[in-house]
Amino acid sequence: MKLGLVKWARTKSPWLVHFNTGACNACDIEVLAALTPRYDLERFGAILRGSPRHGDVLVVTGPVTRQVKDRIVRIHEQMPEPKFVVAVGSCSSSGGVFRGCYNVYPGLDSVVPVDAYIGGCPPKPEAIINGVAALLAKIRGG
Amino acid sequence: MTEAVVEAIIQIAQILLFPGFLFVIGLAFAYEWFDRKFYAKLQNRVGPLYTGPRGFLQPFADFVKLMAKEDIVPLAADKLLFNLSPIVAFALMLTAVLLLPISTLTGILSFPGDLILAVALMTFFCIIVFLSGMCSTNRFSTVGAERAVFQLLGYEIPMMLAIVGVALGANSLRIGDIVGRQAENLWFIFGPQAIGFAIYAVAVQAELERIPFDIPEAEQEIVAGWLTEFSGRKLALFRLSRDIELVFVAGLAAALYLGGPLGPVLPGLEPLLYTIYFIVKTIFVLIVLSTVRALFARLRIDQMVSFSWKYLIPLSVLQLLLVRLVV
Amino acid sequence: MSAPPEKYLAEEIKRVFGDRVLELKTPRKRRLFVTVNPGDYKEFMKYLAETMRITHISTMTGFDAGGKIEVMPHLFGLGVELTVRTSVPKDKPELDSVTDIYPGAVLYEREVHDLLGVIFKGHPDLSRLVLPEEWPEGVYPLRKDYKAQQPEPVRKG
Amino acid sequence: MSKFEVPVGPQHPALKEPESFTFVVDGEHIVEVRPRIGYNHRGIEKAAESRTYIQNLYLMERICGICSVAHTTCYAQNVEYLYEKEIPPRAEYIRVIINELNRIHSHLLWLGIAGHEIGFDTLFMYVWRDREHVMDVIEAITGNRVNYAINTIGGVRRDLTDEAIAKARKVLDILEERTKYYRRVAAAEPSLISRVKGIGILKPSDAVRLCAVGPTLRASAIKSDVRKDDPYSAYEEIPFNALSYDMCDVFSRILVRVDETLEAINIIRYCLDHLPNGPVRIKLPRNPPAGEAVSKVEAPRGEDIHYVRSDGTERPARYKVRAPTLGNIPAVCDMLTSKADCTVNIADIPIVLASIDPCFSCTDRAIKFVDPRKQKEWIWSHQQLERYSRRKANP
Repeated sequence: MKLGLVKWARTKSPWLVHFNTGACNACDIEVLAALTPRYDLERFGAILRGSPRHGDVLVVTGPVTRQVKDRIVRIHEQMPEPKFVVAVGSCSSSGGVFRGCYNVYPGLDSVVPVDAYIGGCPPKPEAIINGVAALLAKIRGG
Repeated sequence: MTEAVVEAIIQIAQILLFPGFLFVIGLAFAYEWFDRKFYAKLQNRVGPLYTGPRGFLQPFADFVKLMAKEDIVPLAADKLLFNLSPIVAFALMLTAVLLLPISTLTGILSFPGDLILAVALMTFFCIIVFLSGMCSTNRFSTVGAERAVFQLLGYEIPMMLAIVGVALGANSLRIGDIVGRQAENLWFIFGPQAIGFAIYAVAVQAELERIPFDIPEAEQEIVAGWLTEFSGRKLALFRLSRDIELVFVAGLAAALYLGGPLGPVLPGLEPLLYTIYFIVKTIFVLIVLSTVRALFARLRIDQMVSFSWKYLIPLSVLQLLLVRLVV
Repeated sequence: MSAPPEKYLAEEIKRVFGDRVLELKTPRKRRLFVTVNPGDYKEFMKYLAETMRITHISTMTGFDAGGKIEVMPHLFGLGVELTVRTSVPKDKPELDSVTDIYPGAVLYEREVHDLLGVIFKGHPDLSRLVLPEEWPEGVYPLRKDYKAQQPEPVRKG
Repeated sequence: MSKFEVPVGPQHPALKEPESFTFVVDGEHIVEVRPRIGYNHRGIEKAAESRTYIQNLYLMERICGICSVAHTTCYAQNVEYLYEKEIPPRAEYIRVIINELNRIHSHLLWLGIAGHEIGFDTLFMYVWRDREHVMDVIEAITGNRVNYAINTIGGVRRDLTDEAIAKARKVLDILEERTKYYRRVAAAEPSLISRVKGIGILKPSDAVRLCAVGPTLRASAIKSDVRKDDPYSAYEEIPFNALSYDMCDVFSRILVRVDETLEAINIIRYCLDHLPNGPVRIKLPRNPPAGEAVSKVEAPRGEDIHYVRSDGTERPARYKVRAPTLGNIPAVCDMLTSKADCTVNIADIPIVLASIDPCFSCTDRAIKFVDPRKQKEWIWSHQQLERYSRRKANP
């Protein structure tokens, strides 16, 4: 019963922390667009928080560059458990068009564990919302 | 003997359930929801929608989720203060709401001079903010804490002066008397005190750290300000204290300017009707506050303070003079 | 000026520098490519900035041309997009810095230094720029002999 | 009061991108700025050398997601210079239309972000709501919202359909009305003006000295616009004004961008009215002749310059990109440092940084900039700082 309530609360209140690991901005503007009136992620209780300490879901856009690697690991560490990571866009999922470049890791999952991938270059805001919804379903399921 | 026990039980129930803690906490969640919803509406959005009916349970869900999250204490922080400050803040605000007249014409706690305590509790809250920001020793927190105190210098005085105006008008420092006075005469908002109400509305915006005065937790400048390092339960308590403070501030405005829980009553139904009037009036105050929040850009700390000293304080002095002349 | 600006500028440069201009090309309108010796480079840039009042430096390109490294500042002024080219030997890639003439070139010279290893003499600060801190010394990714290599994953995906 | 460092970034709400600026502050005043760029360095220039000319189109599109079409236009143009071929006039016009739509989208996006940076979220929400209209038109014309993939070497991939033109005209009317409204808001809203007027001053002489570009330069009273100075595509035939304002502050940067949006609407209208008929692309051989070329485009953020060197093979020997933000970094550092006649507050950092419309993904195939002056006061080193903030109670 108690766990049921907590699980319910978790699925209803995903606070996002957005981190750009070297993206071309395309995914970032689409993540932001998902917050704006036409899409309005707040309907699902999702709000964007500045401090990693407050967040539940780390939304990562862009290929992970060498220089940013330590930062992303650190921000991931700073977030309190339970935490989830969403890789938005092809670059974040696999390195995308930059795979093989000397300064880019092959995907976010080679640095931190990832719970959900959202494909697309960039994914439309609808796809991002769908991805967040899929993550919530995953939390609810297990 | 038994009567005394029954009375004690009733009193405890009043404090714990209605119109005390439980009711106020519920109200706090509801008001946060209303505030978010109204703010979203002004921005052409929908706001929380799928958590309970029309997203009504959103603040509650946020609270439960935060309570169940990992609680991190930074190594550099002062442990005692860091752990204690959310609890103290929460306790302060719970005490404060006991002073509010909700279902009766006086608060659960009512004594001569309780208005002073009410204002003092708000100031204490700001001091807790300062301490908690300082003790987390994160630089964003430190800057946020500094700003909170700096801001206090700006809004505290005009707010006090506005409240003194009311006290002068009612010739009492007791919230119950002020409400009683408005039962006989017009509500204070009609008359020179309207200026006081406007000043109060601006000043509490700063007290609550909302746009345009959310300077101590300005997201774009200093991440989350003094709140940056708090997570899990502590963050939940701070957020809840903020929401209760919102209720308190709106309730105090209602009591001071809008006749508190007053309104046409049917005999026997007073507590219920009073509560309804209280809610209606506080929601009116809330609408004013939310509209201000949506309409302005954040001021800079020096602009805020100079705005306060240049306009708010002279205005509140003027208001005092007017009140004096009318009375 | 009746002549197109790039022709006019080319004439002026030829008049002042004569044989010291190794190559002069105007492939299309408003484009001018000038090649000078590294020894004349600084003087030439000074002439452009002070006599011709071409004050805008757009960027600086480095190019690994086998045994030599070409450094090409791109300037804009008088309605001409002017590219100056000079080459330094790869085993001793040193060139005078033009940051005192063009303060805007500070970043561009550092970029060329970081990615191609050209040392600009007189530059105020040639520390690491774009590459990460742990990047090995003496490896320059934009040189042709460098093969792009993906970093090793930190954890198994 | 002792001096004190405030790191901003790489993860910081004011920066949507991972860049790091270290500000040395004295109380609330900034005395020194030390940016560290390079978090976004992906090695695009090296990657470009190992891809064919057509493949590179995809790469160039993804230098920056906001001004994507500016980069591909610049790239395609550059390769066309190598072939020494002109593309059909209809293709030129379509490029101009897409570029200007992109400018509208980018400037509106920026206006929203600027509102957000000064805590004016309502403005952000309103502007972004209206921006969706532009996104719709772009999607109708190109099929994509953000990375349009419309340019190709030798022209454009898709022709304009009649429905798309009709839609564009309708949306332009809405946008014109809304943009004029925002212009009135920007000129009249006191809490907004108090945050932007007289903030982030960049004197014209400094702007020229530090080689600022684009709207940042134009807001410092210098009328410099690649579309005028070095006209490309069809810009030579299209009547429009290069704008400038002379207040040299953030306010003037806002006005330049809002007015440019209006100008862009007129340019698109002109293009739609005078759209030439004919094919939209020409076929070019696979390998361009050996040679070199420089191409410039006025991206929404300013002058974007590309250099290409071809050795006659199917891959470029060298491809160099310099995006506008890099050119503006020295200028923004200048704006952010307190000088004798004007001080800069911590609270102004976000809006001043935002006022150059930074796009670090473009910039960062490059750069870190450290102020050479050494600070004598007590300062934590970067490592200390990182170690310090990484410490947690439960390891």
